[in-house]
Amino acid sequence: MRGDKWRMRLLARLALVGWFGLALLVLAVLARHREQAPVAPVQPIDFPHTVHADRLKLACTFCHTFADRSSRAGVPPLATCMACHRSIAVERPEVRKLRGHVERREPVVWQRVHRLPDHVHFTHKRHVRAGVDCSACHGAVAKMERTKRVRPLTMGWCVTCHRARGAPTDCATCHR
Amino acid sequence: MDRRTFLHMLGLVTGTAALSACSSEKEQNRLISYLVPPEEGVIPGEALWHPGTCTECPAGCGMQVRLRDRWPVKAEGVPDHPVSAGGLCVRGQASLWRLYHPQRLKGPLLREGGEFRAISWDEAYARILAALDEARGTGRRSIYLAGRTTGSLAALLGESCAALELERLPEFELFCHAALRQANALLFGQGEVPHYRTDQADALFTLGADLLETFVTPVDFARQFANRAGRPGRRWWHAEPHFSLTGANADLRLPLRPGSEPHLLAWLLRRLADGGRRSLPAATVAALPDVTLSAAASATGLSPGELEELAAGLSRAQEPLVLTGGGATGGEGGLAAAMLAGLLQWTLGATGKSVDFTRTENYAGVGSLLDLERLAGQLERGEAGVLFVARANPVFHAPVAWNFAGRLRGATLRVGLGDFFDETLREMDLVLPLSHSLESWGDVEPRRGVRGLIRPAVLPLHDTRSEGDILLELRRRSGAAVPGNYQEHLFGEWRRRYDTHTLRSFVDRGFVEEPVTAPPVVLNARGATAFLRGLRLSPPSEPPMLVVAPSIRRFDGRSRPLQLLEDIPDPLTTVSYGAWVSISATDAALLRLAESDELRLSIGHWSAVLPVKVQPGLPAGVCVVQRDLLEANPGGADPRTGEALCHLDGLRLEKTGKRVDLPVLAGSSSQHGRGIIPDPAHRKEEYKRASLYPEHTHPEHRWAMAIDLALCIGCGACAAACYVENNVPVTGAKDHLRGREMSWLRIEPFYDVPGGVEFIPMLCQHCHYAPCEPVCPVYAAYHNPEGLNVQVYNRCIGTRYCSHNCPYKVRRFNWWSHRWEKPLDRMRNPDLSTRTRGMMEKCTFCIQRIRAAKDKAKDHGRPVRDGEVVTACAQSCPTGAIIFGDLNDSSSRVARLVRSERAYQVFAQLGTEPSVWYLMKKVRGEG
Amino acid sequence: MTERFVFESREEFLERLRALIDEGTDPQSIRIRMPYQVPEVMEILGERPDRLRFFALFGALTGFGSGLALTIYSVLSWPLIVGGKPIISLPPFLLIGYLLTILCGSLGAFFGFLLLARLPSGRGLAEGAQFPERFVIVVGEEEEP
Amino acid sequence: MRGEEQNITTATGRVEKDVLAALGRPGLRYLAGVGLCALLALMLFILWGGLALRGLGLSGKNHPVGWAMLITNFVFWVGIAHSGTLISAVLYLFRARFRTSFNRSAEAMTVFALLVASLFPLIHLGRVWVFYYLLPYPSERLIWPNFRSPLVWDVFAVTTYLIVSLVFFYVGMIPDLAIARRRLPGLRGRTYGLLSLGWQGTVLQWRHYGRLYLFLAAFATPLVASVHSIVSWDFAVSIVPGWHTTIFAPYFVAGAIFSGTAMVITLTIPMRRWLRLEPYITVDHFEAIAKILLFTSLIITYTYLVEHGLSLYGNSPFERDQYLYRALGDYRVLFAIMIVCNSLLPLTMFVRRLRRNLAWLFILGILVNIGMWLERFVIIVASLSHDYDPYAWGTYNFSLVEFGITVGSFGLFFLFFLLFVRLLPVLSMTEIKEHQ
Repeated sequence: MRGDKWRMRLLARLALVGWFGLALLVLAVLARHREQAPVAPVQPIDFPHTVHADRLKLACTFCHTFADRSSRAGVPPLATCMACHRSIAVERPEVRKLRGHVERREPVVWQRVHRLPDHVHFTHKRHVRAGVDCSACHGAVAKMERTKRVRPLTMGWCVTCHRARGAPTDCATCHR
Repeated sequence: MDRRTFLHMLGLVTGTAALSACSSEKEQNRLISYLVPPEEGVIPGEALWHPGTCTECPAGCGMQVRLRDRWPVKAEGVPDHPVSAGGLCVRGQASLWRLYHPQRLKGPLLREGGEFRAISWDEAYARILAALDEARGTGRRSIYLAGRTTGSLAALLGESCAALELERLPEFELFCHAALRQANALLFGQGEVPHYRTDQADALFTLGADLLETFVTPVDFARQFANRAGRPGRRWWHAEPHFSLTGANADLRLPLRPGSEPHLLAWLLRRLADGGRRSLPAATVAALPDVTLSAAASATGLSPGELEELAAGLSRAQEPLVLTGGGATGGEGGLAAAMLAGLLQWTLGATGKSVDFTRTENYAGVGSLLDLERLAGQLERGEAGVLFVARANPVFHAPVAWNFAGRLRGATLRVGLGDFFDETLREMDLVLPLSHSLESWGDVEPRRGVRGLIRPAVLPLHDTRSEGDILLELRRRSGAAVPGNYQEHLFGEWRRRYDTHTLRSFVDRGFVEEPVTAPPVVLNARGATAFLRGLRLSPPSEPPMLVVAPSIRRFDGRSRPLQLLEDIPDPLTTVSYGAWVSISATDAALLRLAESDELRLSIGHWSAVLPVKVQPGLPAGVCVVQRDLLEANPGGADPRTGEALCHLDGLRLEKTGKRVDLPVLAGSSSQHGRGIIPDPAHRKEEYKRASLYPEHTHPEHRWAMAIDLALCIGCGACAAACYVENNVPVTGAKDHLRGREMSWLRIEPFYDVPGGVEFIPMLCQHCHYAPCEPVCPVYAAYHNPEGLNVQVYNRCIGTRYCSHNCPYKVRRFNWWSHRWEKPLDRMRNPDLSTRTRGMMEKCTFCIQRIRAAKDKAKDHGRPVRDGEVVTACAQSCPTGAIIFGDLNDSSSRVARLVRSERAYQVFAQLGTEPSVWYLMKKVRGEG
Repeated sequence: MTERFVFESREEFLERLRALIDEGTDPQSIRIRMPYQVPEVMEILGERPDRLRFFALFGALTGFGSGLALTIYSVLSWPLIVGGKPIISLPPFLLIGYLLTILCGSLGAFFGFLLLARLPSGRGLAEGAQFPERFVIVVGEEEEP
Repeated sequence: MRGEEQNITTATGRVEKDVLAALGRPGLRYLAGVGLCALLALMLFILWGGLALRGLGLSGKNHPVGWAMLITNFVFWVGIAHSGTLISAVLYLFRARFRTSFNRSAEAMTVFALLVASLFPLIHLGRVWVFYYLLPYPSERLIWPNFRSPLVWDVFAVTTYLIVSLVFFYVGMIPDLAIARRRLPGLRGRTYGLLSLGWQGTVLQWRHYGRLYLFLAAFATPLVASVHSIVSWDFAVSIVPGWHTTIFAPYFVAGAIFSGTAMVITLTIPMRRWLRLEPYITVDHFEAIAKILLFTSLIITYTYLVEHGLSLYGNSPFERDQYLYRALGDYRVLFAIMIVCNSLLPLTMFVRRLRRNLAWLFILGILVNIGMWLERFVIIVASLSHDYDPYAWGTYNFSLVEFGITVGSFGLFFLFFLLFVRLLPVLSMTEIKEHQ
């Protein structure tokens, strides 16, 4: 009898601890889930930066035309792709997919790899014009088969670089 | 506590945390590619400006919209526009709400058994054409009634009505200025509303015309006001029965009894006719009603001294101008007032100069209530077939006694064209939704020789058409050969009118000025004399009376759907949401009414129950209701001019004993001697700051603002601009009643001057020694290197301490996560962060605009120029009262104004050293 | 051999203790348990001055120093102007230092006490060991409780 | 040996028996009380959840008045905490005998009041889920809290106070826990044994214990003055008229001791009766504590006079209007109740018969706490309602959510206290023995 009571109490206690633990676990998972969107998402078209940027040595702004003109680098319009792929490598399966989109007049919905929260106002233009290399934030994209995020893109990371380069660390530079 | 409770409790806490972790903004993990590159000049993520014309009221001010990622996010005035000169009023600022309003009509609707159902355009056209045929067959006449229409559409409407065999009624406007037009036709053969140049007059006497609120072109008059304000020796008298914003801004407001305007003018004319520039024929003078000074004084309720001073002021002046309109001509005796004012203008030499008949305001097609009465008769007699009502709300404006809504049933098919359900559209059988002016092509000619462009900035949000397209389509379907769509029609029209260069400028600037020839303006003395001979001055109204005033926020009621205009309080009463009646303090005491007590107003069979707001400075016996707040027009029409009666006798007042919650935003109507707007005569000496610590420096920029109180008319355009620019949430009546309005910029009226009011715009003062900053535990509020007091939203944890420590109380806490009903969310300016519940927010001096200007300057490798950064409030201000700039640049406008003798800071004695300097109306010793 | 005395009253207990010391019993061999604090015992046994004060002092100084260091480091690491106050605003920082002085001083004293009083005590927690209701004097060899 | 320790015929034995009698089986009424308090506490957390999920719009706060009932509760509960430390630490240093009757419950009250109080700054945060921005830790964001803000001082002050009070409470209890271990059978005895850390009452232990107690008392004593001073600086450091005054620190400390003393009276009178502790907590003791009440009440009255007098004498229209508004404006009824409860009724303590009338003392204790709660409310809300810019003036109406949270906080506090009464010795047995 006594032993049973003991066991019951132990169970109750374990349940309590377990419940707490579970809550913490859920929180931790949520926190991680929230902060980290997939680092290397699968894209609708398997675009290899290795071929374009590394082998063909195309400049980043060849396709991301607005990087030095706008806050956004800009996803290249499909017409840019088709400029070359009308005649080059037309039979590759991924290029066929691309042509399919163009023929159906249906935009490609890429998965975002580098995303900043809404309260951060980042501008590509100022960074590019200040001579920050694209790879400083995007990593060696040219060597990536599938684009992935290699930098943390957290505030501390941004600030560390800003401090090192003597860039402004006024909060209002990014938050407004 | 038992274990279960304990677990339950914890579940709540952890659960809360988990849920809040998910409630962040939607993941934006998708990037959608363009198919083809955007057109040249369009850079994704950068702003683009589209010039055009505001269509919120008939004034036709220039308005450009800023596009961000294809969506218009902000409206601004077009610089150098002949009508508005860069300003935009509160309604213009709010006009984007009309575009994005969730309750806009989204497709054609057909009434079936009391309910509306959506139909296709094809069906709508087919039904109209069938009904037209049927009407033709039965000998009924089909009628087209439109709101004021100018420019190409007016021409097209004429053509189309002829082609479709429709009777085109004179256009309907409540503020039709019919008395003025009739008087001018009688006197000078010009049935027009002249273009008044009040800035040219050194002595200005306005009678009833609410220049700064709704009178013809309020933004233009506000700019003229600003032009006058700078010059010495100018004086402005304004006489009106109630207390309007215009009266509040005049140098001297003369409260006169309504209906006594002809008495006053007749006396003035007699008094001034001799010394005038142009003498009137003796016969005309002789025909003038014999009004002596004492008779005028007793009729108007003004003292003889005041009248003499007015007359002396006008006769002394180089360029005197007497201007009447609005309430003074809207009533029995309105025509007499307009006639006498016209004669005064003539004899004082204003006609042809400050009363300009060359570039007249274009009211050519506008009729009056009399036309509506005629229509009502036609409907009653069963003569009407199909009735079209476009962009007008006759049911709302026709006198209740006419039972216009009921008579509408006399038409065989009622077709309404509009963008929102209003009193009229609800009575229609077929409702055709019109595109917004930012979704369609068009042009307007608000003033002769000024053509404003209407140009689509965005594809139609809903299944709507422009009126031109509807007319052309009806003609096409009835078998006529018509040229393509309205856009092509317009382009053809424009190409015919303008050369390529003009066309280019038309599209780039949004307006074009065409040469106009001056018509001969000659006094028809015989006509005038005849009129005067037949004139019998009726006795003025007896109190208590009701004054139905136009509203600066909602014009004649057409801007009612725009909720932003409800969030911005009425400038004089600071009531935001809901309807009220303004009464004088004397009447309130007499009737034992406290604010928010309900009062029943009745005149004849009409009655309305409204909560009371005590309006300081209002004469006893006068109750004021804004036209848009009444459910129907209680008065009638002046049988001679057809203007709606603006002041109504025989008012009975009755206290109901109930109370209504009325959101009055001002905590007090007095500044309690706190020197927020200092009395120049008693202004204390400068406050010197003493500190143990060195002052912080801002070597690069130190942004500052100067606000000229002599120019501020309290119109609220700055507040509206701020709302739209900064995504300030519109909260609704419930939160306003609890004191939770979110406006970053507000206009405070203080009634400390006897009989008058002073306005002061209050916004974050960006104090050099900001009390809000050190109390923030997490550095969410701090001072940035450019002298701005920055609030970092995502760092804020919501202690609200900063708000308490702000002596100006300009910080706003997000009590909720404010929702933007679709598609209003399109209007959000993406240059700013979204604020969610629990964050403090406040004026940023439009930091996004500062950034944009610095970015541009950096691109060109030069410093930011003075005037390059314009905050939204400064941009919108019709009088240019707000000046923004860099204090470090000693030659900047703001730096010069800060050094001015008139400059002061609010609560300087607290040592906060605001970066906002106000300029007093008068300098010490003057006045 | 072990002698064991139990007393109801404080006076009897003190009398006996004085007698024991006067007899020349080695104070090291006397083990006493008391139901409440009797300051006279310390005088009779002639104990050395207490070392707890050093723990308290050390804790307090650490607290003060770390409070100042933390605040000054934090403002220097990212200097932000608030309300026009100097970056190193000593008055508020001293306040933080003061609070940490008390916090660390108290905790230092508490942990010092645990260390010095040998708590938690394994022997004390053992079965049978008790906090007595009366005064107990045990002279001689260690006895198993 | 065992026999001698089970003997309860001795005087000291009776103390132990009487005090530990409370740890017996709980009665139905007690359980009902616990249940009720637990429900109220649950309500607090549910309503808090509502505030966090929907937004603080659920409270009655608005734009001039951003702090109201919740912060009133914070100040009130921190104030309640104060007399605990006063009685246990300051009176210890002054060697006031009557302290023994109250110190344990006063210390418990301190800890519980602080636990309840520390909830309120969190509840009132707009974004409680990022409350950790307040804590000084090396974060990824490389940014620290602003140590110049009184709210960060609060974080430090309340945390310090809570930890020091807990240590003090616990240390004082160690010997009593050892007694409970000896007297209670089975698991409960073993638990108390563990909690007592194996205390045996050796000379070594007692010697260090005495020193420690003295040190803790010495450390806690300045806290009595400083914690509520810092809380008062939340207000005094600001520039709000009615808050911005140098008298606030002593004023708040006196008020805290005043309300705390009243709370001690309110709590111990029924506790003494239910637990039959009349022999240990005597009417003389109550009389002594009633004198503290009277003394602090006089200080409070004095500060009221000074506050209002200075504002009228001074040349600041803001201050003058504020104090006139406080006394005659929208909150005048609350102000009048506050004056009656805090300044007038405690004057009855000049009468010896009333000082010794426990029923009156109990009622007075409650009334004083109502008065002190209202004092904080009036200071906070009236000052915010009526500050510099008359346009921005506004009044505050509490919402049911805030009211529920306030009631819930009392539930939580009494829940703690009820559990304490049944689970821990409510009187310091060793000290009673020492003084017998």
